[in-house]
Amino acid sequence: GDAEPAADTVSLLVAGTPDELAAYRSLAAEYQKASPGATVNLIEASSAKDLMTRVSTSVAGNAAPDLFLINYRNYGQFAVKGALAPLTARLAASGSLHERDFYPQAMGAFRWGGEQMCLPQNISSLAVYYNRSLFQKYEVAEPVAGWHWNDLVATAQALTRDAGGRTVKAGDPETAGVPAAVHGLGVAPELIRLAPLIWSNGGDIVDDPAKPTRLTLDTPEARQVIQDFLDLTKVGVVPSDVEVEAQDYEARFAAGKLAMFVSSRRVTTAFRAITGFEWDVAPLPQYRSPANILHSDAYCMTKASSRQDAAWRFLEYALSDPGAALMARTGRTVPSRISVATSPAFLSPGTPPARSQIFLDTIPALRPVPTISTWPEIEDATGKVLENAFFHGDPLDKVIADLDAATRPVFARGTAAR
Amino acid sequence: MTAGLRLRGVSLSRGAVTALRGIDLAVPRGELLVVLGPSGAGKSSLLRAIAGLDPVTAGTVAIGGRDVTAQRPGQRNVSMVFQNHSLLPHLTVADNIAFGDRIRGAGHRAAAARAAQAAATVGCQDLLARRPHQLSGGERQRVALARALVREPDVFLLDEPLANLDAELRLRMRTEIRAVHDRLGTTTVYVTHDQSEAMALGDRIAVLRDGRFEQVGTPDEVWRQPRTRHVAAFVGAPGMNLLPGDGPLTLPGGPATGVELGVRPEHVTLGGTPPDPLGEVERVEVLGEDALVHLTVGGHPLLARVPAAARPAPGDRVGIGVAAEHLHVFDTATGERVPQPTAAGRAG
Amino acid sequence: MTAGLRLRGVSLSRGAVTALRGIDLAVPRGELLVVLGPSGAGKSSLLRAIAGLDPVTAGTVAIGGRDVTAQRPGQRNVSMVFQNHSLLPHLTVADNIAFGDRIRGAGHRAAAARAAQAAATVGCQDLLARRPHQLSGGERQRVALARALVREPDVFLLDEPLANLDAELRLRMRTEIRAVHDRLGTTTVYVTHDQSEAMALGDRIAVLRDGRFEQVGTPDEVWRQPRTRHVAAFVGAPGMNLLPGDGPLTLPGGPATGVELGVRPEHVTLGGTPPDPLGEVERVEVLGEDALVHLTVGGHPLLARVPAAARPAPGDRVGIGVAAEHLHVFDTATGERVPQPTAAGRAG
Amino acid sequence: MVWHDFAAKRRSTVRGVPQRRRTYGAVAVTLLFTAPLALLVTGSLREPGLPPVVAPPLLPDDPGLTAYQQAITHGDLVRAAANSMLVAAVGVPLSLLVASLAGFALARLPRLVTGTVIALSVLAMMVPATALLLPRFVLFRTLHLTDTLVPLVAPALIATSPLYPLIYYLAFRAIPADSYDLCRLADLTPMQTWRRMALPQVQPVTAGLAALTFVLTWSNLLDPMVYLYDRAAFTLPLALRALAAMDPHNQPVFLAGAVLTTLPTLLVLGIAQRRFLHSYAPEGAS
Amino acid sequence: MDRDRRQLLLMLLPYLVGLVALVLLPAVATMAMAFTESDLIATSRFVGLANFVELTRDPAVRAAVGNSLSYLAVSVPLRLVLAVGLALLLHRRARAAGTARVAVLLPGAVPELAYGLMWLWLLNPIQGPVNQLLLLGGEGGRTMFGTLPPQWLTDPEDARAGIVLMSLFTIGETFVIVLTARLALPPEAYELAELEGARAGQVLRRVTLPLLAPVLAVLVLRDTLMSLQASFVPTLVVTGGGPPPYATTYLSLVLYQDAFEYLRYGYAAAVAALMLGLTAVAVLIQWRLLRRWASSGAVGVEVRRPGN
Ligand SMILES: Nc1ncnc2c1ncn2[C@@H]1O[C@H](COP(=O)(O)OP(=O)(O)OP(=O)(O)O)[C@@H](O)[C@H]1O
Ligand SMILES: Nc1ncnc2c1ncn2[C@@H]1O[C@H](COP(=O)(O)OP(=O)(O)OP(=O)(O)O)[C@@H](O)[C@H]1O
Ligand SMILES: [Mg+2]
Ligand SMILES: [Mg+2]
Repeated sequence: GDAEPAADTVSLLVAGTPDELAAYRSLAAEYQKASPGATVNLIEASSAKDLMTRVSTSVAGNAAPDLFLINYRNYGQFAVKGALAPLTARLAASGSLHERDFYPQAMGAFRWGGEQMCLPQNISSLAVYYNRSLFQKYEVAEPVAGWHWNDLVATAQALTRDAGGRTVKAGDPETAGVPAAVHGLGVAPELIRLAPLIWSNGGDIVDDPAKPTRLTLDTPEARQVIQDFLDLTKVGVVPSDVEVEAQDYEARFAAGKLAMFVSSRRVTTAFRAITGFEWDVAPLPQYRSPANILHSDAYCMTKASSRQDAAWRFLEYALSDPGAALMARTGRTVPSRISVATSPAFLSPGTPPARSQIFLDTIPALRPVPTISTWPEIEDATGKVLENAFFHGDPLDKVIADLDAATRPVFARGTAAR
Repeated sequence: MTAGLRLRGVSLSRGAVTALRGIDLAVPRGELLVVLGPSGAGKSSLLRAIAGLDPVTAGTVAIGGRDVTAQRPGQRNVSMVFQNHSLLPHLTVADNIAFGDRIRGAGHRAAAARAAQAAATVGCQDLLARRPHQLSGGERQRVALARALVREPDVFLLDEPLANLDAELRLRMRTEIRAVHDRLGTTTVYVTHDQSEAMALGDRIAVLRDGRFEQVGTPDEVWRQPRTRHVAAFVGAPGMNLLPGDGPLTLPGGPATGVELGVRPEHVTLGGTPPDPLGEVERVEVLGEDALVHLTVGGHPLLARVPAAARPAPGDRVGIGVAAEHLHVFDTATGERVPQPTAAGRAG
Repeated sequence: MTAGLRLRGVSLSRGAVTALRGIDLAVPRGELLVVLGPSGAGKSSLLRAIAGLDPVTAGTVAIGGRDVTAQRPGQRNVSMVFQNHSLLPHLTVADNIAFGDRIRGAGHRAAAARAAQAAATVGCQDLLARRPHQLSGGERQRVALARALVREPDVFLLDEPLANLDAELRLRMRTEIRAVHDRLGTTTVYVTHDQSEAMALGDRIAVLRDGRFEQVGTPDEVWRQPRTRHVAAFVGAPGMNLLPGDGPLTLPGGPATGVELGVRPEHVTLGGTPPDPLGEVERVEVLGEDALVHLTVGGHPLLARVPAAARPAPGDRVGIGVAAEHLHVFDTATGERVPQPTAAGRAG
Repeated sequence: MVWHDFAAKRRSTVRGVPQRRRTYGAVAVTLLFTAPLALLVTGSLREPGLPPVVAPPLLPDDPGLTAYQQAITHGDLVRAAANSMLVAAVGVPLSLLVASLAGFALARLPRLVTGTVIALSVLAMMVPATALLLPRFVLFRTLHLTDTLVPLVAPALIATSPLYPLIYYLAFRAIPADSYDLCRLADLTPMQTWRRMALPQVQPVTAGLAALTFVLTWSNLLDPMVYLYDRAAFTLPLALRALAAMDPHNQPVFLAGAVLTTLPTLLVLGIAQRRFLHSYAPEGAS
Repeated sequence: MDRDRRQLLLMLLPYLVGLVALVLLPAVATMAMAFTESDLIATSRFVGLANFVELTRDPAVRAAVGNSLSYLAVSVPLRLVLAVGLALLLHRRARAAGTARVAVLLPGAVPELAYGLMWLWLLNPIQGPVNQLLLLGGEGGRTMFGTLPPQWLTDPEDARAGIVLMSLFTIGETFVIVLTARLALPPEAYELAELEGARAGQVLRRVTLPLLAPVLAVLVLRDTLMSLQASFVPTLVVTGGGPPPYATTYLSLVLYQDAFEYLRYGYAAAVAALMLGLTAVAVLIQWRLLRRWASSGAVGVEVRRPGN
């Protein structure tokens, strides 16, 4: 439609599963109830990729929505091109929203060139999901805060079992003989899984997080972490590539065939459907110091929007206590608003995971990935190299060299952040 | 190698339409049988049944003593010219003629040579490189004929193969077909509408009507002793005049009821005197040497074929004479011929 | 409404093939012109040029005094029967016949009624609901004819409309066409291979050969005074015998060189005595009342048509007689007729 | 066997052998092509919310239609189906019209025009669909047509696929020249010739292309993804895509949606295929 | 003639308008972008041939070109043979033929995402029905041929074979078009061949294929054009372009990722241009081959053109 909508109408582009979308719909409805005369035009994309397509084509087609929700790893491309309206001034002037209401780690991720570009809606991080029933069955101690990577490996070894319940070394069924019925650990060979471990070991993944030009995985700290990570296959606690393709980590965990699984808050909703066993979350293991990686989405306002005031009013509602609580109840995200994150809306006693608190405990140790416009490409490129190395056991030096070669031109092309 | 042909009780239906009704036919090996019959009589259906292109609904077909009813057309070793002179649209004239040879594994060279020769026989030697759509109607028909003639099958089936040719060419082709037939001694079934072709070419003539044979006999028999009034009226161009037995013409014994009298136009003489009945000339068509005179006699139409020089003029009233030995008698009810003692004398 | 037809210098080429070479033709309104000619002569092309289906490469076509060379076929108001009797495969017989009427906006009822009537004229009244592929060859041709006849055009163009019909039906249809023609007075161009059809039907006959007219004249003229040896040989079934002027037959004045002598088989009498030349009987074909006798005379083939009753047997040696007034003389070099004083006497 | 292709038609009903072989072949083909799809159906019969499986068992333990209920309510499939039907009802006939008109014109126009248009069509087929998304979006945006169903119907203007006018072109070209001559003699305009003579003769082609066009239109995902923002205008593929994003436990819901989405196509294909064989040649009649 | 010509052009017009407005002009616009650095958000910048230079260095593009060409070489002939075979099997009325015709079309009608999911199940290396079938009659985890079962999703060769296998099930379009073309062939031609005793193979080679040649030529052309794009959904949904790094990365996937995931529209346009160029070359080669084949008399491509 081209008819000019009323001044109090805002359009909001979001992506998500049907239940998430339903939550946004009720958020919009609540807002409309709370402020009569206002309307929210919800534009629903069905996935993050779908959302990217829509944002980019609509911005190019001069039909951008007023607000959209985006992950901080992707927002850089929009920020750098000046497609976003800075929110610093509005936040400062706002009567209901204050910077201190939000976790600074999340806020920081969306600061660009000194301006607050978007307001975070959630703040997630990595955790170890574990099959509590298995731990109990095999009498293995449950993970505790501050555990070391080596503890994780040992625990995984203790839980890798064949059909008869004997501990085995997992591996290629051709060579290993007895196939493992339960694997100790599932972790995707990705840069964003390695990054917190490297940070924890005192290293970094790029030369300059503010203006990265290359990966720095050749430092001793990083090398150790990568070596440990790649050794998982040799140790024999993770499923092989064939097994992963046959059944992915998530389904494997849900089927009770994976004792531990490293993932973000995202899988919680799905795991809540598990009835066959008990499960919980544990903190990410560490090397020297606690470290974790930030996962966060934020509401961004487009510069082209002609209804920025109305959009801001909606934001004020959406990030308020009632608004944020509404979204928190889906279980899928960790709210960025401190008051809601610490409320039962998020901690939800009585529903798994019992230890949701660990998502909050790790927040001080959160770090974002470097903000550079080509970050998605870097993730894809490193993913390919790491996956190959992980499953086929390439030597460490070759892996590090390959990673560097694959990412250098992408860094060069990217526009760095702040 | 050639073989006779034997049909026993062959019927052929297509949905509600029955094209053949219990056909019995024996064609001795080496015979050339001409099939005559009105349009829609089932002539093409007969050939298709023999070739196996349409399955018979009853009866059996045997070629050379071998029952082929259940065999595919390709196994029956017959060669056929279709009425609509079908050719393969994507092949040149040469390739069309050589098609069968090539199928049967002949070398490219040999097939081409034989095709060229066959094309020459039908006068299409200059058209070898053309495609069917670049041919005139007659040319197409000749190519179709050439295609059938290159083979040496057990049975030739030719469906009006000369219909679209001029008289001169038709005569030549007719002679050619006869020559091929005589040389190979191939049993042949030949459908035509051309009376003189039928007479000149056929060892025997079969007259088909409404899916049944009315008469099968030598050309002479069919001409002189038509077994039914239909055959009488059908054979000849134009066919026999048929008049009621108590009409203007009568048998020597006087008017007879329940019969029809037939007389060929060629046997009607004009200019007779009473007691010959008088006829009125309606129209006269001059056909070269002869003239066809359309008359009305006692309310009945009558055709006479007379020398053009001796033709009357329209409107003339002329006496009509027919020699009694030229009168044919048919039972009105059954249409069958009533045998006559060979009586002399004049009808009047 | 009808109109005459006038062609001036019409040529028609298709790629390398030239079908018509400078045709001049005037058909007065109401005339029925029969076109005869060997296969591939350009007869169909002539009709297509008149109808405007193929663009002429030179010359003009006028209908009713109006130059239509640049007009679409549809504007010329002609009705045509195609040689291969094309019908539209998706329409029933009734719809095929009514096709043109419906296009010209006739009501469904009216068109159907007219179609049924036209179908009855050609004896296809029972086939109205069938589709073309369910018809026999002759039936298809009759439907095509009916479709052309429902119209009342300025010019009828009929391309061998009766080729696939039996003699009886052909005679009936021929009469029907003539009747329609006479009733509407429509200028008609009629292509046929059938000599008797040409003779009986045509007001005039045009003999086409190799894209040119050899002779245009009344049937009688064409029969009795063929302008060239080609016409002589072509017209008649079979056509004229042609022998060298210094061969077995001679003119009354004695052997002549540089000329050919023509004599119709009908005019050859057998059983003459010396000085008539002797011929040897090769083959005899009996065609009903007449017989066709193939002879060799002095090394030349000769055909004679004699009463079947008086036919010789193969191998007989018989004397050959030809009346001098039946001898036609043609210049060997040009093929043109050499006019003769009407002399009496016998050739020998 | 597959190549068993001699004109055995009517005889085959007598002896039955080739016909029976054809039937065996047809059954084999049916199994080969539908057996994998059975997985989708059995998957959709599982109870949603249970842990995901590696592959659904051929017979779920406890088959039920819960997933279908959820698909319809979650995915708003009813409204989406109505939109899809609207698009198909307008788009498919329009597309066939454009294709057959163009194909007819190509068959009748001089070689030069025909050659040029065919070359352009081939060129158009070469362009990757994704490469056209953005310029088209800008175009429709400029015309204020985004968020309407117009952009979804618009591909009908290129006959949905430039292949289809070419197929019509070949079909019209194969009609005997005499049929065209008959129409010219009757002074039919090209339009009348197309409608009264040409189109009825290529009915199998129309049926086939109608089926193909319907499938393409019905399953068009790329266009709605770009042009539709308003949920009320979503078509089935778009609604289905939303269901696809649900977590693996709810796969049955997505599968149920997929099955529901496919059903109308099945119906259309069934109807269309009956028309395939309806040709006027003797072959088809038997 | 004039009236007819005018009306014919009018009949062509809607299609021409669509062709120009919806395909050709947008294509030109996209091609123009190939010379810019453009991300759809900010104004674009002219970079000359830089994108094309980068194309030559991009490992993904290099792998994709190879993959795409090998896919084309394998899948196009296989698909055509299969579609023609099925069309000839099913063109005649026979019991169950109608159902089979629908069945062949059905895979193309299933929503792509569901179809992809289905193949993920089918090709599952351990529990997948395909490998289960292959293991029937074999022993000790080997197939009946004594080989290890294909690792559809983790072995590069097997994964590419899997993509081709998937493509073989979506031949509905080709199938329908061949089917309708076969129905239009003159029955007389077959009667002629039958009378000559032609065997099935001869009928196919000497009658059916030559008569279908024009349609087949168009279909080969189309399949070639589409094959560079057709591999898109399977790769996106089933293999995700892997096994790593680029085993089933086809140009269409590179194009999509660059344009809509990385927002490098200008570069993606260059990829599109590369695809266009490649298809143009493929088409040209095919055209040559077809022409040679036709002129050597193997096929009659020349079909009667209605006179005008
Ligand atoms: N489409 C065509 N392309 C090339 N030559 C053709 C074409 N149609 C006909 N001809 C040639 O043109 C000449 C005249 O053809 P036309 O059809 O007029 O002959 P016709 O007198 O009707 O012969 P027939 O009695 O055999 O039908 C013939 O030599 C024929 O081979
Ligand atoms: N496919 C068909 N379906 C239904 N009836 C048909 C079919 N083909 C022919 N007929 C009918 O079968 C009868 C015999 O047809 P057939 O073709 O054998 O006749 P014909 O003797 O060859 O006639 P013609 O001399 O006209 O070619 C006719 O009445 C015809 O209408
Ligand atoms: Mg017949
Ligand atoms: Mg002709």
